[in-house]
This record gives sequence, structure tokens and C-alpha cells, in this order.
Amino acid sequence: MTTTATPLDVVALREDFPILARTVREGKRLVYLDSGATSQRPTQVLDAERRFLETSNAAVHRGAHQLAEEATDAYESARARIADFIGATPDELVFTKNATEGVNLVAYAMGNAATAGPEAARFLVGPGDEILITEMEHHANLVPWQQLCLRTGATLRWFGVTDEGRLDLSTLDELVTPRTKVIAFTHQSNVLGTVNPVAELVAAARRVGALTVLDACQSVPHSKVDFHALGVDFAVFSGHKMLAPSGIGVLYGRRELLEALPPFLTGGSMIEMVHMAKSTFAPPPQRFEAGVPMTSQAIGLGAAVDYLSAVGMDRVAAHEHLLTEAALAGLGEIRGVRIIGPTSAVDRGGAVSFDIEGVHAHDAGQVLDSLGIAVRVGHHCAWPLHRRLGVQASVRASFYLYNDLDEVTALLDGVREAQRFFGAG
Amino acid sequence: MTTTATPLDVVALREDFPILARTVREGKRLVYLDSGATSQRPTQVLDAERRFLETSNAAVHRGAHQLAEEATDAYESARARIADFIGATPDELVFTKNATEGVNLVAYAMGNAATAGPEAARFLVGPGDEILITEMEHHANLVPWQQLCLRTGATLRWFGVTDEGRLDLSTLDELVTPRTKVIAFTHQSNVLGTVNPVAELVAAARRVGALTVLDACQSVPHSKVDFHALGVDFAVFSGHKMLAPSGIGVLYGRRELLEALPPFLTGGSMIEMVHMAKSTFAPPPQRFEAGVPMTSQAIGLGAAVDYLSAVGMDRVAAHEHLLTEAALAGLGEIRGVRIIGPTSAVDRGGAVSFDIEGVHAHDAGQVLDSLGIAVRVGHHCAWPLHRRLGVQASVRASFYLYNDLDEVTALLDGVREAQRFFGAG
Amino acid sequence: MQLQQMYQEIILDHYKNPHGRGLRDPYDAESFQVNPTCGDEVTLRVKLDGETVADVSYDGQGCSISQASTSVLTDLVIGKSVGEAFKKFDAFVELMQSRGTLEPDEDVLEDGIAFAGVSKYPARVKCALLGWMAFKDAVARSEGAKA
Amino acid sequence: MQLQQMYQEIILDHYKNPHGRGLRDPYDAESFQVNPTCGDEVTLRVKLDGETVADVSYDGQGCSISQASTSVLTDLVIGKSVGEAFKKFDAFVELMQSRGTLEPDEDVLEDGIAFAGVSKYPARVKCALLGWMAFKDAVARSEGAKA
Ligand SMILES: Cc1ncc(COP(=O)(O)O)c(C=O)c1O
Ligand SMILES: Cc1ncc(COP(=O)(O)O)c(C=O)c1O
Repeated sequence: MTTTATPLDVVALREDFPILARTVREGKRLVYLDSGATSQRPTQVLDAERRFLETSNAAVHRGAHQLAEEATDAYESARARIADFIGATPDELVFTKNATEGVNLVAYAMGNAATAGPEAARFLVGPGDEILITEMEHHANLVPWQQLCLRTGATLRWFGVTDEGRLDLSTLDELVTPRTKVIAFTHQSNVLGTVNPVAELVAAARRVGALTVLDACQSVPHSKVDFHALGVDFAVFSGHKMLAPSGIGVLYGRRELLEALPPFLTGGSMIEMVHMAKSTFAPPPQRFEAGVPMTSQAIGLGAAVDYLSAVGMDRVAAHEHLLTEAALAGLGEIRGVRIIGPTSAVDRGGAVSFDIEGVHAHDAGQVLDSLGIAVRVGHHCAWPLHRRLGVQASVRASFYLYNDLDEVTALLDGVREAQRFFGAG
Repeated sequence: MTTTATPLDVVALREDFPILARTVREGKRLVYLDSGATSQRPTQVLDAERRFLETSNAAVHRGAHQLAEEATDAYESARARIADFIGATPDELVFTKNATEGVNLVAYAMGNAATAGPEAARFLVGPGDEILITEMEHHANLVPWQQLCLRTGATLRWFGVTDEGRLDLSTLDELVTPRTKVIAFTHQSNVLGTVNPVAELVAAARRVGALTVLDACQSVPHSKVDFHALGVDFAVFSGHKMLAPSGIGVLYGRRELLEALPPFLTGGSMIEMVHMAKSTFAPPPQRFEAGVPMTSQAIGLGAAVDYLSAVGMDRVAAHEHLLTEAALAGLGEIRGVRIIGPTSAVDRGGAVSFDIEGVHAHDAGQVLDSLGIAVRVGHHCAWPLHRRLGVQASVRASFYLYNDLDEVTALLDGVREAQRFFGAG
Repeated sequence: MQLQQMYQEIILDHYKNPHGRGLRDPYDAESFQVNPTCGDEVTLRVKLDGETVADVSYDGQGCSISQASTSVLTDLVIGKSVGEAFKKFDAFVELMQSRGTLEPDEDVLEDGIAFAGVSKYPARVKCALLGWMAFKDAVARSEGAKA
Repeated sequence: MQLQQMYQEIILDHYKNPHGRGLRDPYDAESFQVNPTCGDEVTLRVKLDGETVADVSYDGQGCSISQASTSVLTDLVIGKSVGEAFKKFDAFVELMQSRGTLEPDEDVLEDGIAFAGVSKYPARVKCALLGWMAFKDAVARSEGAKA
């Protein structure tokens, strides 16, 4: 990661985020360090959604009147801009309600291959087949695969995690075999910050003909990601983590795969012909968008992508890198604080989780909250990872383009205050 | 239906809907008669969502800081108010992205009963079992059941429709048997306007121990609906058809059923414990809300329900009844126009579909659009119903609280203009 | 008035008096196409004679635009070489996707130029292309059957 | 300062010097409870002697609130009748769900009144109730086992 991009003007940028001007807990300035859970929304995104609703709102792909035309255009234009943002073509991009639905879509559609036509044969899974994940997955990229295995009789296997919080690839040759049907893994851990070696995993998957599913929830919002360049087969991410509305996510799938993949949710707008006894289905992406979609939310995500592009993803990444380095250095100096994940900012994004000896994460979070600092406490939907690393719950600070170094300092002061309050450290 | 409620002040009410003030097609006043597809949003709903996003936005049920508390409170308060609006308790109400997801949730969760614990045995379906639907269903309440049958080997059966567009219940005793596992039917047809006899179908289902699934998409927005009073087991509806945002819908399920129902989408926030090899799940409604939910959209739906309650659902229904009667009478007088569905406004809601002899629906829609009138043309996601009634495509005008009698007149004039333009009638 | 711009006289004429309508034998391949939003459908047959489109016949139900554009199609392609027919196909598709920004070439599209106005209405583009997609598919099937 | 309101001295004392901690034999039933958002867990054993709660012992990992409230629980219920214990249970649950609007009854809840401030933080209410839910469940299991 180079940091040669022009630095962000965070002061100016924060003006775009009305919520950041509020105070919490008896007049404390809000220090929002929980963007890993959900990000805040700039006025530009809020305005885009509202403008659409006040001028062109209608059901998309279903009407022939002017509003319906305008709505469909706005929706499809958003799809095209988002596709461009992630190095994909519009027909490779399916709107879901969140990333979780995206993973479930792939897992259920693979299950549906058992009762679909021969073109879906490559998605078949059953006894003897293996689904390979990692021990650092968010529950969203873990439980759906457990359930697919339960339904089909396939076996779940996983890569371990090193003590430093890196993927343990020493077992690669043992785990990736002709039985492997899917390798599903996170691009960037929402707990550790660890960025995984996508190229290596994609290459391994290709050697055995396995499909790759990338959880890009924590990468797409924070750096330039190009799915075609990465070569993954499927990928998912959520709008709400990248300045966009809640209720919208994306499933990316390579065109030829989406074309062969059986449907998941069925209903209106995803059909070709419907008879009482049997239906046929539309080509992708429509095949995977049953019902009236998240129209204004897609438009909001389009506006978010425009906003991020205008700022520049390289600058966003460089800025977060700076904050992460400062946080890692600062936390490293506090006695009794253990960083969960890599302690250097190499191949590492801006989620910084840590454990404070003698202060439970929930209690530390409460002290920070009383100072106006919003962090996440718990296992951050990565319970097996916490178990592996021997922490029950951790505190996570996560950064985004609107955070600054003063906020990192506030975090460090807050951690010391938590230690003082609980007589620890 | 009595029409004794104080009439709506439509002029005042329309002020709440900014989009209704716009013009279309070279300065024509917008006459929006497509609320059956999606409704427009009042400022109160837009403001509620925006206020939330500018002050309290955070990931719900996942954080301990003040924003997360406020967001969770707002989200759960919306759930409670919506539950109250539909005669249910909050833990019986699951947020989905739309009604389509709700039907799929029930159908897939029933499929998952095969690999779930003994408490899910009542949901098992397989060869020899039957799913009973109707020929007037929207694809959303049809295709998911076809697919469930395909996956499980169960058989799909259906009630026919009379020439007048009523449910043909003459086959009730033949169709509802101990083999029947589910009776899924629409409360109010989105094409015909027909209101189905819920009590009779619920009673029949109970006699044989079948589950009932009600498609309430076209009833909840337009009249007072009480799911406890109706006695259905499950019901679905969508926010976007009732003044609320897109991307939010509701699945209602009787508490004891939701408690026994296996999960559908899996991931974060719906778990109890997660290990790499196995997970257990949270009680409802959380069990069915995987991932970061449609937070601001739920708050928008809460505001929509507040808005509708303030207006009064009896007044909404009475107003639409008036418009429907006028439309049915007016269309009935135009030679060559055939109304698809009951021609009297008894047990009938405000969706009025029709066929114009010699003018294809698409062409009629185009003429209406050129006059500023937005209607839906096609099969309205009820293709088998159209086939049954011998129409390939129809024109549908659908009314809501913001429409008035002048707009009905505009529609009638438009139909005559379409006949004139195409030399028909 | 907008409506007349879209529904040119030529279109209404073809709609009321369609050319080449009715399914005919012999044929090499048939294609059935449907517009999923409105249920409009067309069944179209192609008879090739070497490299020449010897006959195109069709039947279907649909709006004025889909019926007229299929009628125009038969005029344009019957008797032409497959290569020429596909040149017209490409030109017609390009015109329909132009959102009213393209000046159609009358030498290539003849009556087809009347559909320029339709291209401004994206929801109707599928209608205009329905028969054309059936033609493309039927030719591909004919060639597939012979290969 | 808000923080002191929530973390009353009593709470911090129980946290640092928990009462009744450590799993003991004999017992009638055990309950394992977990807070799904943070992974906090408690294993709690109950020994009934007729209608009397003869012993409650527990082990677990968790925040100050969950640990202290379980410690307070043991003080409150050991030696009491099951009926009295459940009266305290009800009072404590009511207090925790009051959002800081309830004046707790010291006669019933003793040290438990210190948790009044916690009830203002909905995300922490589950922490405070973790051990109590385990107690309720364990008693139900004990009675179930005996019935
Ligand atoms: C009767 C009926 N059922 C189901 C649906 C599907 O609703 P949605 O597309 O919002 O999921 C609709 C609307 O499109 C409807 O009118
Ligand atoms: C790495 C990762 N994967 C998946 C998810 C799930 O995203 P969502 O809850 O928006 O579906 C998240 C966020 O919660 C995440 O951080």
C-alpha cells in the first residue's frame, strides 16, 4: 500500500455526514469507530434516494408509463455504475438485501441444482463433496455453508488461523482436493483486519475445479477491488458498510456461472413463463431478483459509489492505513492490551480488535461509550475465530474515510480510562 | 363495507405526496393509478427515515453504544407498532425484504424441516403431500410452492376461478384432504380485486390440519386487517405498497409456529451459538432476520403505519370503495370494454383490470401514459389467471387514498381516447 | 402530439394489415418467443434455401408494435441472403436501443425506420424486437439443424 | 458522571469478589446460558431441599455486570423458598426492564438494587439477567427431574 495519494480533507468531508455533528452521552462529541458494523451516510446519498422517491418512484421492470421508465433507468444505471466500481459487467451484478442473502443465494441455488436441468450440474453437491471455508469467517460466510452441508450430506472443512491472525495455508494441499466443490473465504477479516491472499486461493480452487466465493464486505468499502482481476467466481458485499442505505447488497457472479445457476427466491419479475404446473426463468440478473426490488436503495448505493469514486478509493485506503498504523502503534504501547490480529499494518485493513487484560470487552465498551466513543464489543459475528484465539469477546475499533487521528487518540485515552476505572493495566 | 366514515380530504392529503405534484409527458398532470404495483411515499415517511439516518443510524442488536441503543429502540418500536396495526404481537412479525421473500421463507423453511429437529416435524412435506393454492395467485405465491414441490416431491394442486373472477370453492371437499399440508391463497387479488373468503378456507385447513399462508399484499394496505382474528397461520405483505420504503416486507407467523419453524437465511444475528461444525439458533423473530437488517426501512414502515392509522383504515377503504364503484360503473358503460373480475364492488378491492376489444393492453397503456395516466399493463404477475380468463394482457387501474374521482374520469376519457386512436370500440 | 410520433401511420398499417402472417409449410425451424412482462408471444418459422431466406411465416398475439415490427421484418428479409438479413437485424436492434438518438437508414430498414419513435420508450423496445429475436433464433436453429 | 451511576460500588465489589462462585456438588440440575452477542456464558447449578433453595453454584466468563448480578443472585436466593426466590426473580427482571423508571425495593432485592442504573442501558440488560435466566432454567429442570 502506498500512501502517496493526496491526503483526505477530513474536516470538509465530515460536513457531508450530518450524524457526525451530533453529541452523545451528556454532550460528548460523537467518535464513531464502528463503521465495520455499519457506516454513516453522506447527504449526497440521502439526497439521491429522496430525489428519486419524490420524482420517479415506480415499480421497475414492470410498467410502461413514464415514472416506471424513469425508475427502471435509474435502477439499471445504478447497477451499471456499481458494476463498473467493482470491475464487473452489469449482468454479473445481482441486488440482494445484504451480503448475507448473497451467500445464502449461492448456497441454496447450489442445493437447487439437484432438481434443476443438466446445465446446473456443475453446482451439484452431495455426500463425498467438501465445502472449504476458514476459521476467520463471519457467521454470514459460515452458517449458510454448514446448512448446505446439512441439507446435502456434503462435508464442511476449514483452514485454520495462525496465532498472529493470518490464514494458515500450510494445510492447503491437504484441504484443497478434487472433493472440494467450493472455497468460500473472506477478503478482509472484520475482526483481524487481515487481508487474505485471494490469488493463491483462486489458483488452488482452479487446480481442482472448485468454485470460489469471496466475502468482500470489508474490502469493497475500503479499497479498490476488481472482481474480474481477482478471478473469483462469486463475491458478496453490503451497501450499508459503504455509505449506502441498509437493505441493499450485491452478489457478483461470473456471467457464465450466473447463467447456469438455478434460481433461489422465486416469484414476480424473475420468470420467463408461468403455468400452474411449471415455470421457466429469466436470464440473470433478473432470475435472482424476485419481487419488487430495493429500488431506492439501489439508487442510494449508486450514489455512494459515485461519492467514493469522487473521493478516490486509493485515498480512502491510504487514509485508513494511516489511522490503522496509529491505532496499532498506540495500542501496542498500552500495557495489558493484546491486539487480536496482525500488529503491523501490512496486508491489513482498518479493523483493530483488542483485548484489555482485566477489563471485559463489554465493560470497556461502556467506558468508551460514556466518553462518546462508539466501538463494537463482543465476537463481531466471528465466534469460532474468537474461540480459536482464546478471547471470549473483544473490543473492535473500525475506521472509515470520515475518521481522523484525533479520534484514534480519543480511543487510546479511552482505553487507558477503562483500565483506570476497573483498576486494571 | 359501510361508507359512513368521514370522507377523506384528498386535496389536503395529496400535499403530503411530493411526487403527485409533478407533471409527465409534456406537462400533463400525473394521474397515478398504479399503486397496486407500488405506492407513493408521503413526506412523513421520507422524513422519518431521514431523521433516523441523520441522528441514530447504527447496526441494530449488535452494539452497546448510544447510537446502537437508539437504533435498536427505533427498529423494535417500529416492529411493535406494525404488529399492532395488523393484529399481531411483535415476536410474530419478521422483517423481510418484500412479500416474495416472506413466501419463500415459509416454503424453504418447510423444506429445511427434513434436516431439522423433531419440533419441526409438523412442517415436513414430501411425496404424497399436497400444497394447495389458487389459480388467481400472484407469481409470488405460486412459483415458490411449485419449487417446494419440485424439491420435496410433494404435489401442487389449486382451486380454479369462476368466469366472474371469484374463487371456485365447489371443489373444496375434493381438494382439501388429509394430504393437504398447506393452503396458500391471496386475501385480495391484485388483478381482479376479488376478496377471498378467508374464514372458510381457514376452517377447511383446520379440519385437515393444513397450514394457511395468506398473501396479504393487497389487503393490508387498503383495509383494516387483523391476522389474529382471521386465524391464518402465516401471512405476508410488502411495505412499498403501503406508503413505506421499498426493500421492506413482513412475514407474520403465529408464535408457536415461528418457534418451531427451522431457519431459512442464516448468518449473523440469528444464531444462539456458532461452532465450526454446528450452530444453534435464536428464538423468533431474530431467527429469521439474518444479517444487518433493513433498519431505516423498518422505521419508514413504522411511520407509514402511523400515517395510515392517523387517516383511519376504515376511511381509506371507504374512499377506495367509492372510486372503485365509479370506475366499474364508468367502464361498464364503455362499449368493447370487458372488466376482468367482479363487476360489482362487493367483496372487492380497488384493483380494476379490463380488456379493450381491438386495443392491446400495451397500446392502451401507451395512450393513457401520453395523457399522464399511469396504469399497469400486462399480466400483472398473474399469468395463469390471465390464461384462465382468456385474456393475454389487461390494463389495470389501482387506487389508493390519494386518488380522487376526477382521476377516475380521466381514466374513462383515456380509455375512450385509446379506442378512438386505434379505431376500436 | 407524442402518440403520433410513436405510432407512425406505417406501423398502424402493418398492424391492421400484417404481411406474411400465418404459419406456412415447409420450414426448417421454428422459434417461439414470449415477452415475460405482458405475455405477448410469437411463433415464427424460417425456410432457408441455401444462403437465401426463402420464407418467413409467423403467428402470434401481441400489441401493435410487436405485430407491426414482425410484419415489417418479413418484408425486409424474405428473399435476402442470410448475411443481408442479419445486417438488417443489427441495424434494427441498434435503432431500437438508440433511445431516439439515431437517424435510421431507409435504404437498409425501409418501413422499419418508422420504429425510430418507439426507441424512445424503453418498455416498448422488447415489443418491437420480439419477432426479430424469433427470426434470429429460428435461423440459428435452421443452420444448426443443417450442420 | 454516568459511568459511576451504572457501575455502583456494590457491583464492582461483587465483580472483584464474587460470592458463591465455583461449581459445587451435590446439585439437582445445571443450566448453561450464553449471551449470543458477546459470548458471555454461565453454568449454574441448583440444589433444592424440598421447597428450599439449598445451594446455587456457578461458573462462567463474562463482564462485570453479568458476574456481579450472578453473585448477588446467590446471596438473594440461597436458603430461601423457591416461591420467595421467584418473587425476587420477578422483581429483578422488572427492575432491569424498567429503563431506569423504577424505584427498586431494597427489602426484596438487597444488593440487587445497585443494578437500577444498568436498566438504562438496554444492551446490558441481557448481561444482568444471564445468571438469573440460568437460575430459572435450573430450578425448572430440578423440578422437572423430580416430577
Ligand atoms: C397479491 C400480490 N402478492 C405478492 C406480491 C409481491 O410483492 P413484492 O413484489 O413486494 O414481493 C404482489 C405485488 O407485486 C401482489 O400484488
Ligand atoms: C466480513 C463480513 N461478512 C459478512 C457480513 C454480513 O453483512 P450483512 O450483515 O450486511 O449481510 C459482515 C458484516 O456484518 C462482515 O463484516
